[in-house]
Amino acid sequence: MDLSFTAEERAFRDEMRDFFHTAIPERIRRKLREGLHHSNDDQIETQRILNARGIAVPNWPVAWGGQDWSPVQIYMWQDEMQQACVPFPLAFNCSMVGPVIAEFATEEHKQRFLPRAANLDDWWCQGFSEPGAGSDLASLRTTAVRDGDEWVINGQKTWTTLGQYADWIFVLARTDMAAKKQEGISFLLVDMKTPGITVRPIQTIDGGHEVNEVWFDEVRVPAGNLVGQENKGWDYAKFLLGNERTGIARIGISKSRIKRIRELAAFERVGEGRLIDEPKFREKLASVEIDLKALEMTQMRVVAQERTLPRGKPNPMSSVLKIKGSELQQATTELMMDVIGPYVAPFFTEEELEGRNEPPIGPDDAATAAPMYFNWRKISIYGGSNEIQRNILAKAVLGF
Amino acid sequence: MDLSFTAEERAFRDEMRDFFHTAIPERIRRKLREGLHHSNDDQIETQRILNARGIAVPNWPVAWGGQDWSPVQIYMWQDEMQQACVPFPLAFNCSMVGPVIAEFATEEHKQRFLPRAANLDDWWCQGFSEPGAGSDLASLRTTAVRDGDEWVINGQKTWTTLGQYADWIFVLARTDMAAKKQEGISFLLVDMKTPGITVRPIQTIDGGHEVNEVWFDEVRVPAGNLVGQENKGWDYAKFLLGNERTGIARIGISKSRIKRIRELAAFERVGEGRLIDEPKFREKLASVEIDLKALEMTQMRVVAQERTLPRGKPNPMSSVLKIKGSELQQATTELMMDVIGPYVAPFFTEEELEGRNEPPIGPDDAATAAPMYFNWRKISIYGGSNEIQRNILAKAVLGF
Amino acid sequence: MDFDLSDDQRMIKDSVERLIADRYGFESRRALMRNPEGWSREMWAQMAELGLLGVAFDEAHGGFGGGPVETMLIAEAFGRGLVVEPYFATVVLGAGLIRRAGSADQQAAYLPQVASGELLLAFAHHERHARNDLAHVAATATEQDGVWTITGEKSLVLHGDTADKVIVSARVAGETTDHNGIGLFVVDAVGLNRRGYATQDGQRAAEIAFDATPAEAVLSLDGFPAIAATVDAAIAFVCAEAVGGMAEMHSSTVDYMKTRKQFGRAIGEFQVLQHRAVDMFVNLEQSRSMALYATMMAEEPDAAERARAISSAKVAIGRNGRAVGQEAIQLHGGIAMTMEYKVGHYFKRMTMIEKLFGDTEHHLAKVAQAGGAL
Amino acid sequence: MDFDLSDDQRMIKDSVERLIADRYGFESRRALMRNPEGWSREMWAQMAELGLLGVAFDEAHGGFGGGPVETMLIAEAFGRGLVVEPYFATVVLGAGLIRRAGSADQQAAYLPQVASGELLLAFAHHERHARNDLAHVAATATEQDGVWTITGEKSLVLHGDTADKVIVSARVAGETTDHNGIGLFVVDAVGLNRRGYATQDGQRAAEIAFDATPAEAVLSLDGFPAIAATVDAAIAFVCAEAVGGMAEMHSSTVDYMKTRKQFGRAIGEFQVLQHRAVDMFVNLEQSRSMALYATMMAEEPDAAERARAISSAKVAIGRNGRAVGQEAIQLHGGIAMTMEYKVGHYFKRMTMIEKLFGDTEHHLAKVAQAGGAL
Repeated sequence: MDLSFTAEERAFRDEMRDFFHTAIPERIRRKLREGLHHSNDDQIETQRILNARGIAVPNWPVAWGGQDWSPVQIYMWQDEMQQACVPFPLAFNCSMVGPVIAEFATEEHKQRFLPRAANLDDWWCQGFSEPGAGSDLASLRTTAVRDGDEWVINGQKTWTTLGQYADWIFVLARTDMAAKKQEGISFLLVDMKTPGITVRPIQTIDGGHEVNEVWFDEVRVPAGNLVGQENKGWDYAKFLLGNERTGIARIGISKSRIKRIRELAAFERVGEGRLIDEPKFREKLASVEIDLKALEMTQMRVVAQERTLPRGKPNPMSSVLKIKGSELQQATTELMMDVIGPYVAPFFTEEELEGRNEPPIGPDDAATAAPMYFNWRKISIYGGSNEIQRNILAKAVLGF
Repeated sequence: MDLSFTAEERAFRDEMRDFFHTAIPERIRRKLREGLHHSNDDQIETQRILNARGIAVPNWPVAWGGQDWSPVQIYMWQDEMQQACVPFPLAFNCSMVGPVIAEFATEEHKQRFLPRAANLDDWWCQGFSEPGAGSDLASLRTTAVRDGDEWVINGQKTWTTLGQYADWIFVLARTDMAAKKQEGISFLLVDMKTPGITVRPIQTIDGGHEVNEVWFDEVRVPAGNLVGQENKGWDYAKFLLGNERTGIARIGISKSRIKRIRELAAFERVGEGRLIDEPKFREKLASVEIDLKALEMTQMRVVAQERTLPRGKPNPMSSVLKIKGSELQQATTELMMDVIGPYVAPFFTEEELEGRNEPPIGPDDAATAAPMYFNWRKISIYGGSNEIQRNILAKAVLGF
Repeated sequence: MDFDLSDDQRMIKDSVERLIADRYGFESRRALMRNPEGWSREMWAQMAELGLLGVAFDEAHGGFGGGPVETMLIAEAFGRGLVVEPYFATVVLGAGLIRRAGSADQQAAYLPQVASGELLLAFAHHERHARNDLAHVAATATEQDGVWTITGEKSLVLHGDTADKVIVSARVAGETTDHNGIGLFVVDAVGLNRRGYATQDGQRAAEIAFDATPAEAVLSLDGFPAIAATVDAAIAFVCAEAVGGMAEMHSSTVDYMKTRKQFGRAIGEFQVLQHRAVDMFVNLEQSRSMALYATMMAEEPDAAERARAISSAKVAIGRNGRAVGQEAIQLHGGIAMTMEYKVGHYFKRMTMIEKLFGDTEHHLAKVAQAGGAL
Repeated sequence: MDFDLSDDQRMIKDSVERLIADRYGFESRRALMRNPEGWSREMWAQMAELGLLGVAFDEAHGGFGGGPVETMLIAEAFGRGLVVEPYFATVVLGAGLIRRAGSADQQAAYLPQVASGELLLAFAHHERHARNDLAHVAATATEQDGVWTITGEKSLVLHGDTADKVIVSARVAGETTDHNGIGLFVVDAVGLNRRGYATQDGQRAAEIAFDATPAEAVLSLDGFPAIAATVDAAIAFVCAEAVGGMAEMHSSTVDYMKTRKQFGRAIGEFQVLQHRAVDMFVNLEQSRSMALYATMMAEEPDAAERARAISSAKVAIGRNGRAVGQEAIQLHGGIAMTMEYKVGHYFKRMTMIEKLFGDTEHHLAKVAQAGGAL
């Protein structure tokens, strides 16, 4: 048992850190640091820089641009990227559809889609959730019916993140209506320009537009857009969801939020002193940091188990990372609210913030504190709510 | 709406307070104040003083020694008694078997049992819970079989509080084996001297002996010891449990604990200052006090509803009082642990404490802090665990 | 101790609840907010007509002669409706200051206009670095030839963008954080340098700069006690408002749990969610109790006792409100994250109430310093 | 970063776990505790024989040459067994001080005797009003003719009643709370004025009064750094011990939930109880992580970094341990309140660990003052 990093691992970490700080424009990283959304152009620019360096999709097979990294290296790459406030390579491309295509699709699909996905030449979005199928994803009702050389898709998807920018969507649709719930689902790739697709924005309580409803009305896609086998889509979806085993805690993001909180609290005056010097505030902050340190160690333990687990098989310990990771991300938003104090109140749209010619009201980041607090409530809901994570642990670990 | 007490109510409160402080020996009240158990002699002495004044059983019918008090007066009587650290009239006599006898038993039973119960001439204990029937009380398996003029009781009861001192026990026993769960249960009065009864002590984790197992082996009791009707015992048990609607929060006890915590924290040195002056400690204390103040107001609202509710019918709001009241009582034990600090460690038996000729170790009340913390974990378990209380609220108030 | 309403109180309650039920549904509210000022003058007139604006004023001032209980009933209903009209700014703060600090003549001059809905007020008090210190006033007022002029910058002035007159705190003596030496002035809003904006919860506020701006009236040259009393009453108001919002969040959650199906059954059948809805209920009831307590103590003459009680209530409401709001979102799931669904709006309002006039930590420290809550 | 055990470490782990499994069942432990000293000399000899007492000592001192990981493995197993023998007092504290503060000769004199089980030690350091201040030493040591004598009262001396020799901190210079000027002395226990007693968790302790008591050796005249380092290592030890106890509480709870029936089914079928058992698991895993972190940092040469990490671990263990213990009791119900059932005993040990060498609040304040945990 050796609980410190090797010299090689530390060197790798330094290399990643340097690269992220020097190669990714400060203009982009500043936005994330201050709690603003980055634009889709920022996303594309960043991912192409990473891809040029060969580190946009390290978890893919080497043949398709991946890296033969150890789990520790993957973790360091991710953590340093988050700490440096670098927009993460688009998850729908890199963590979701890419690995599924690489694992299950035809060679033709791979050649056609993988390089473009890695370089964000195609922007993918996810067509999984439906209004009636949230935590209970397998109850989805969107259908795809074979008609000659085409699939005809009808139904409605929701919570489609950044669907407004997407070129392609990967869709779970029911292709065997008679089969049991999880059976009879297929995994289809759909060009967003196909007639019959309507994207309707959903405005979230922070005022932003991140998610959408996507309607399919007699949408015809070529039969060849089916991934893998017909009616095996649920297996691919499980593979997709099971792949994200360690990054789910987003510890680097919480760390960068805490760093920002400390910076701002050093400028905030309380009576004669500074907020950062108030014992009570410091202890609240330290409490969150201690939990985060524990979670980081927990994550390292999960990372260390990675070697022993097959790809795509979920590790129930990921549920621990998801539960605590989401709680801590949310805790950082509450700490930021404490820092900003009464100045959380003024509301401005992102457009107003970015183009503003009037001075901001209150301390730096005041305008993003409440929207982030509101928006990040989603973290304990999406990707398998924390209640679902507890169900998983109850069954898989405790044996109930 | 008038949210203050009337002059009459305030005068009544003062009268109670004066009486409790002057009529009940300081020797007895000191024990409760310092977290010690009072003896059975203390219990008897106190209850007889209260009974002589006519205030041992105010919630009984006036004909049997009760008082025609308003719910507010009952509340004040209880709260002031608790704040004055006066041992409460034995619950098994006064809140449990007494009201059941007064409501459901024969005139002969009333004359025979009620005056002696009020004066603690008979010490009663409760034979409800069984090893397999805790939260699910109705699944009890103790049987009473009619044999001529007698009932023959077989079975085992547990958690029988203070059963070692008891003269009588009231027992729920199954008298119709064929009936459904809640039906076929009868309510019997049993002299503890009857042959076949064995009392076995249960030592609790605080080191004390408060509860017992009581074994019934062919215990024969006169047929006339049945209360009310055969097979109606479950109704009487529900009446008994439903009667305790407002006192369950034990706010006066939490108040007296907090008062003691403040006293001791004023003597405890931290660096150059006193613990009571540490902002963090003060805020922890204030947090509990604020919750307690809220609960006191909640209790007043429940008290105000009392007029409109029939006797013996449970008010689901009592479950709110039980949940928060138990949490706050437990919170006071943790605060006391904070005050005592490392001196919670030394362990002494009650006998050693009472008869000790060596000086105590550490601050006052050091020896009782941890035992009380341990012992009071029971408060969220007994009398319907907090989980059961949540089930009640989910069904009765939220309509699930 | 009597929790029943008098006939008059029941009348007010019925009247305001009917207004909210009829006119303040989710879609109606959206429509009201689409007015250029962010709220509805027509609704304001209706509130005046129902007597809500003057409910706490003397009858001589066009009021109803009510007290904290009447105000609480309105606040709770407004909390259920998420009312956006400037009641809090005009009636609770503005008129509250005039009632507490103004002379009989001043009260007679201003209050009837408030009651009738003609006069909108705002309280320009907070400054950038005041944080939670109510006595932090750096803006100054100076007198020349019997005219007071004010210089300084006020921030987060609730409904300051549409107020006809602004009550401004400004220092006439002492250091920035002294309790003594704070004057209270009435300034006509015409020509004021105001920058209005929306707030996270759909209310409005403004930054206001005063530059040798003349006051039209002096309410007090030692205004801190009136400010403290008014702010305490204002906290009691938002506590009751929060209870209204929490009650809505709770009932919405329970209703949703009974209808939303996942895994083949209503999610309300899952025991773990039931217990969490129960915990929300317990928090709601504890909050309701503390809002009543705040109401009971809102006009307590002993300022220290009053402040201690009000701070206790603010802590309880802040904590419970946060817990209830977060659970309401979580138990609903994604739907509650959308602007199209009502729960998120209550959550945002609760969040802003927690930060208003001192957050939970601030008030907890106050209670602790004052020797506790009991 | 490698969480796998070496072969030697696995051997130690197997050996101590077998000892606990074979000899430290619930009833066996009761029997051991019935010895007049409250623990078993026979068990102690067996621990010596297995090499557990010298696991961290150099081979030259009869040890195994192990480090913090080896010690952690023993601590966790001892936590599972609720071991009552004076390992912590003798090996972790007593020998820890000798290793850190003693000369090579002193180490050679004492450590082999500890490793062989012949010598029992205790650390007489805490004083009545020290509370959590490790530098609070009012007892004094003075030298005359080359002999140091000690005067003062030491309190809560773990296993001080049976120790053969006591390591005493006493002031040789400075004020009561100065970090400098604290001497560390070895005192033979024969003739010492000791008042022994049991502790809540079935361990033993003593109050010891020194009255011009001569020391047999001087370990250091500037002992604070060695005290701080030893106490940090001791905290790492009890963190691992706590993890062992929490793991037992958790598995007992889950097992009980699978067998205990109420309302016609195993209580483990109730989803709300399942989720709470899951939360216990999450707390346990977070604690395990922090015990590993404490182990990793226990011999960090930078004292400030070490202290910050150790305090972080103590906070995490204290909070999670309390939560796990309280839930273990609650989910079991009444049975866990009895001395005849094992869970309550773990709960009591967890509670005492939380108060040992500074409680959660104290260590949280330390972390906060040191600039945070990251």
